[in-house]
Amino acid sequence: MPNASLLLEIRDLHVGFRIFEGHLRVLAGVTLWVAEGERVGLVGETGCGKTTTVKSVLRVLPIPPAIVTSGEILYRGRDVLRMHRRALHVLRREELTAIFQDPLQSLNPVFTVGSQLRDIVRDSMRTPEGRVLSRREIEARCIQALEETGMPDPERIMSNYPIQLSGGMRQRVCIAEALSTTARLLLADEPTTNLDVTIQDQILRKLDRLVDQKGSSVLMITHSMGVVRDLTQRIYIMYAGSIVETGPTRQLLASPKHPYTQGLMASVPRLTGRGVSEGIPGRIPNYLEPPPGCRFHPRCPHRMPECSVEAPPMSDVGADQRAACYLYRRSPS
Amino acid sequence: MRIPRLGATDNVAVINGYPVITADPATASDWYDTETMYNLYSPLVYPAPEGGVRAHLATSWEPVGGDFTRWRFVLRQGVKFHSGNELTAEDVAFSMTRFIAMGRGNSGPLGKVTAAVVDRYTVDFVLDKPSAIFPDLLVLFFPVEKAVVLANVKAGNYGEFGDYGEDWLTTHDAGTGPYRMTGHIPGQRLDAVRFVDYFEGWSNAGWGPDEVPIEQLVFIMETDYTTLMTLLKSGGLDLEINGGWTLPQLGEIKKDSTLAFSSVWAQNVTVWMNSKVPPTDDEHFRKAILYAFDYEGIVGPWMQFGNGETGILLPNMPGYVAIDPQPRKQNLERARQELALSKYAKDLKNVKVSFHFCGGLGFEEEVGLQLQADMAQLGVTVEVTGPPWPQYSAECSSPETTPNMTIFLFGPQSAPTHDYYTYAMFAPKGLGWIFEAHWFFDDPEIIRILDATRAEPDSAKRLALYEQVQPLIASHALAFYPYQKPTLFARQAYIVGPQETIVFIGPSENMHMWRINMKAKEAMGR
Amino acid sequence: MAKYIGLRLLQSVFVLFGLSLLIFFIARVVPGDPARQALGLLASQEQVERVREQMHLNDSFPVQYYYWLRSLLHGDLGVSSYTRRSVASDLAQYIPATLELILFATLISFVVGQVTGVLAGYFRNSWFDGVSRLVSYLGIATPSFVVAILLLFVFSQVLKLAPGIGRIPIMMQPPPVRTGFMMVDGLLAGRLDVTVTALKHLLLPAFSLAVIHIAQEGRITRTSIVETMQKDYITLHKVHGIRTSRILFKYLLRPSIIPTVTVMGLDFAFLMSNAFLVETVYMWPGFSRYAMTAMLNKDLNAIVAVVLVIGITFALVNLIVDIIIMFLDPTVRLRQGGA
Amino acid sequence: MRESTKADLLAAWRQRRRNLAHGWYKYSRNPLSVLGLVILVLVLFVAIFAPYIAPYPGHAKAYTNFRDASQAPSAQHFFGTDRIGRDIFSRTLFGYRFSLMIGAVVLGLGVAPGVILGLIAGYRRGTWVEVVIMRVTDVFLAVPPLVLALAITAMLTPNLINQMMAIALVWWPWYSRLVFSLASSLRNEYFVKEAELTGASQFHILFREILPNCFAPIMTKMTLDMGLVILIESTLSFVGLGVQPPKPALGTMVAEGAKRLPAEWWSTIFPALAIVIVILAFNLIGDGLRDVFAVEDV
Repeated sequence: MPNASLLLEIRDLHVGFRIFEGHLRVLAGVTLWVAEGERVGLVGETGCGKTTTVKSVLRVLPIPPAIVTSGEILYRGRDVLRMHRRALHVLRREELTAIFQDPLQSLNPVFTVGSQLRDIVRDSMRTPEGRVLSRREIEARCIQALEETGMPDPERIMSNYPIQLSGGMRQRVCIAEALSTTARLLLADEPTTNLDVTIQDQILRKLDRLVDQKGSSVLMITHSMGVVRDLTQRIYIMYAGSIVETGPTRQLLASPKHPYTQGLMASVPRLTGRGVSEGIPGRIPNYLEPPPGCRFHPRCPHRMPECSVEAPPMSDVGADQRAACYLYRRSPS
Repeated sequence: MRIPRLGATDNVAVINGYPVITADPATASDWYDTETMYNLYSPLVYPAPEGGVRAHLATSWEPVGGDFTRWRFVLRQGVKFHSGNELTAEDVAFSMTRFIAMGRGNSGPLGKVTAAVVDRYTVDFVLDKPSAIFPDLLVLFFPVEKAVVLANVKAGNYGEFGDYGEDWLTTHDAGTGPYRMTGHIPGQRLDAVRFVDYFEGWSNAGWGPDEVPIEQLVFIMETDYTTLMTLLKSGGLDLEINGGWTLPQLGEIKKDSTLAFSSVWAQNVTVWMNSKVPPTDDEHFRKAILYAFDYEGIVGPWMQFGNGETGILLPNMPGYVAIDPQPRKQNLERARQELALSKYAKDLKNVKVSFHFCGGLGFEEEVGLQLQADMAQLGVTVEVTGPPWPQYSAECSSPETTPNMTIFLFGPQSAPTHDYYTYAMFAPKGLGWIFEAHWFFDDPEIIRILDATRAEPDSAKRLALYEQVQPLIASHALAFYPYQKPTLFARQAYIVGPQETIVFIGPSENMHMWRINMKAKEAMGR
Repeated sequence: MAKYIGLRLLQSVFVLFGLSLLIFFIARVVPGDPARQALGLLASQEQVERVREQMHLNDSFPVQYYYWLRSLLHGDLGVSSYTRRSVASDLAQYIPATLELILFATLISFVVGQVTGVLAGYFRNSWFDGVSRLVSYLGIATPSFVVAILLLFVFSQVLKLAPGIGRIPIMMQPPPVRTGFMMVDGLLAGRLDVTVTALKHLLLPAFSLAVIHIAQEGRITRTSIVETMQKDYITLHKVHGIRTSRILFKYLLRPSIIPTVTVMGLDFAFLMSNAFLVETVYMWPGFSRYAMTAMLNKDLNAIVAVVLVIGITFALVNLIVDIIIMFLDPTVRLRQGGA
Repeated sequence: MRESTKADLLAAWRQRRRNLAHGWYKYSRNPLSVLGLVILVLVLFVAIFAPYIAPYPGHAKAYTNFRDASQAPSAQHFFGTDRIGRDIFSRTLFGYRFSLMIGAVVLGLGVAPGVILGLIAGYRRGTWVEVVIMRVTDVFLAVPPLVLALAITAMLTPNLINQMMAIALVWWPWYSRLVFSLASSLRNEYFVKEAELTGASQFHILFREILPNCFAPIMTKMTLDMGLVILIESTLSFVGLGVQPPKPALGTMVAEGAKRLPAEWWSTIFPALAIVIVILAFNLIGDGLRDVFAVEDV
């Protein structure tokens, strides 16, 4: 039964893509949730289906070729997948917001930053009395949004075209766009991956402070452990279209239980210089004929016969931490 | 809801014709120019229904000095110009000098003419070479008012006369005709109103009680017949004088009680056969074509509209002689005999006959295709091509470049009509170009008779000469005549006319000869 | 920007110079004897010879061009052998008539074309997309004069309405010509009835001309809309809650319209020389019909003047299109050296 | 050495076969595109075997029968007869031959040079290269196809190929203008910048990077132009420059028939429909090809 207090709950989501070679079964039963005001991380290697998950929540998957075979995406208990277009529009305007990975593609090249920001504020912001904002109020709101992201000289930026801004500044504009309106849940799909490290750190800390001020909850999608360690309370580890482990961030990173997570942690280069990590042997599976049962079993050092029969259920591995692996079969959740 | 009547109660006639090229009598040359001339101006002598000419602005004329190089004309007195001034010999002399000096339009056939004023109402014309039929040529010479023209002269290359008022005369008129021009947009529209003081007067003799003179004329120039049919049906068009209707449209007009036809002059569909280029240089081969063509096949559906047999002259012209083949039917047997006699009898297969028609004219193409199919039965291939008019007419400038067969539509547009269809088309000093694309001048007897027709002042004797020369020309099979194409003037039923049927382009479109039944128009009211 | 426009205008002068040389040569090569055309059927050979002399037709090609260029510089385009009037006064009379018609046609094809293009692109593979696709193929396949005749037939015989033939009804007194645009002249002369009737008379011919271009421009917009839809920024516009209509006709249309604007410009200039068939059906005294008659009757001075006018139209239209594209696509403008 | 080249060839051939199969999959995903292909094959079949299919093959050659001219569609004459009594259905089948030929020749000769010149001019926008190419384009844009056709028929023999070349000569500027505006926008795209940075050759940038992205508008214009080209033949025939009688051509038949509207509607409507079918086929194929080459992110 849907848990009302949860903001977002994804239940056993299956998403595939029909292409020439056949049917790509990307998401094979993703289940995760984000509570009110909580900051959750979704970590996984490239190509494990993180972006597909986000796009499914925002319902911007290009259908065809994508098809949602089964599962629900509940936002405050209402299934986004079956929402009427009108309700979806209201959901996007007042509740959801997002930041995408590539700042170069995230801004309309033929319009000024200002005109795009103004339209967002005009269409999705209402004054407490429900009145549409006046031109002056919209302008002020835009300038404020830009300033909050630490953007220097926001007035000039407003009249610039995206081509005139650097990658970092563009991403700040994207953040301004995302957080300029009341955003209950922010879906950040690898917001800083395309930026160099110094800018990355500034932007993440600014993003974190802004999210705190607004009290919005975040689903942070990334492939870097460093990003999730400081910014999220709970994380999900995703491998080949399904969640393999979840739990409080620091606790899970300190003592990963699932073999894949352990391999993942081992392959993170240590500053302390204990040699280059071995990484995980083998490659992520081909979604055309994904390995039966637990999709990690071909690369799993602790492989057992039942691993290749049926996908392992989530089992408790102590203190709010759970992993989908037969090693811990004794205590199903 | 009926189509709302356009100007149901106005006494106006909207007339459609070919685009007016120019409204200046000295440069007017094409059909519609001539037709407008007869409304705005008056010629010295007027074409008579039975052929020849009759008095008009000139009451009498005779050669002076016996060698037909000097002609004296006595003018009618009291004739008023549109400006109200009286027409005098001074105006006529000035007009002839202007006509010859500008040297365009219809002045060609006159040669070099100098005019001399004898007294207020008498003028002499001195020709550079004797011509017995000079008076007949004056049906296309229209006197203009000297004072008005000289008052509106602009810069030009005629010395002291500047541009001889040519620019001014394109949008004004200085004539004596039954209608006065009120506006002219070249290639688009010409407006005119009735000239009450017209010298012939507006008597109601010969007209019905409610048939009154037309007060206002609007000449428009549309070439698309779907549009014209819409205009005709919506009452927007009163009289159409090009006659370019398709067969189904003619049927439609015939059925519609509010519309009617007037058939006035016919056009002679003529296919010249080039006697200087093989294979049509062989007389028997030409005769074979004459008999091979299926006349009935092509005319069949048009028979009801008068597309009958024709010859060198037109059947409705006095002095017409029916020429071979008689009866005008396809005779493949006779055609094969002629082919056998021709020098190409043996290798008919690789004989190539070229038939050119003017690009875009459907009825000409049909004649070509009919001939192509008929000759195919005799094993002779005919190539039918339709180059655009400039190229098509340029081809006929010399025997070598003229195709074997070229088709033309000759309306009775030049005066005198008999001379136009005989001397101008078969004499060595004739009009040449597209009018003599058979290039055959080798029969001295024909040339002798044709020269005689131009030296014979008496029109009856001249007629006898024309009758004598026609069979002679036909014997050489220089052309074959598929059919005559009567020009059907479609009109609203309340437009009545013409009072006289004159077989010549111009007088039949003189709106003085037409009346409008206003009661019938209001009754129709639609 | 001003510098850019100045440069382009200078280049256009060279274009027109090149064009005049090319068309001058072509006009001379086209078969037919212009002197004979000018004099009419009954002119004697001697008269034809004299006129050939007057028109310098017997001189060599460079000499003829010299005479023509010299008179052009004096603002004299020569006399049309068809209407016997100075070509300049012909053009002054005919150009506004055709301009008024094709401006109206381009307006129709822009509005209808873009709306269908955007909707067909946005709702890709929907029923609307399918229907608009088939209708546009029909539009492209039917020549404008068949459309013109069918419309005429429907309005006159079937609906029994008096279809507007000609710029204004025959019996209506035309207002004094100031701009040559009937609707404008009507307003200037304070005669509302003229302006209204002129508008009614514009509808059928303008729509007949617009049909092919609605189809073409609509299809091109639809194609680029389908491509632009896949871009991230469009998804983000949706996610950030911008109104769908604003996304459709602002954020989606502007980047997608660039190829269409080019084709629209070309179509406009194309109509200048190709509206003659529709003008014939609707008794429209236009420049296109004048151009056609000039070409058919080898009216030398008119042919050269006509093609120069078309050349100027293309040059101007292409310049305007390039400027519009610079404003539509700032990346082009910024790289071009700044507004 | 020989062993490996053979293996490579085999691999390359199999790869091409798979690409082809992949292309066909993308193409056939939309049933309309397949329909387009079927129609085109049918039209080609009909054009080639017209003499055997047409009920009255003789009517495409020298034949007149004024007695039963202008008859409405009936059992004997599916599309009725024209003003000269020839069976319109048979002439339409033969008419396809000429219409397809004129389309192929004009688009074949006209599109390629226009696209190439447009690419070069667009990519090198702001340099003298653009100025020269685009201004020459403006010159040729202004010359009405009719005058050029008239002039060419005077200079060369007025056969059909020359006329079609004349039209192709005035057709390329349209494409150079279209591609110019596209290329001048695309040249600022990042993938072009990256290609330049990595030292890709001019040829590569123009034809591997920019051209594929212009492919969609070009393909749309080209398939739409197919209709205009077939119809331009009717303008030529309007002045006697098109196909010489008695050979049939769809454009001429539509133009001739139009004069007899609305009474004899069949003489123009059926040839016009025949043109619609050809254009429908070309455009559906055009849309299909665009799906094959369209950039798709899965």
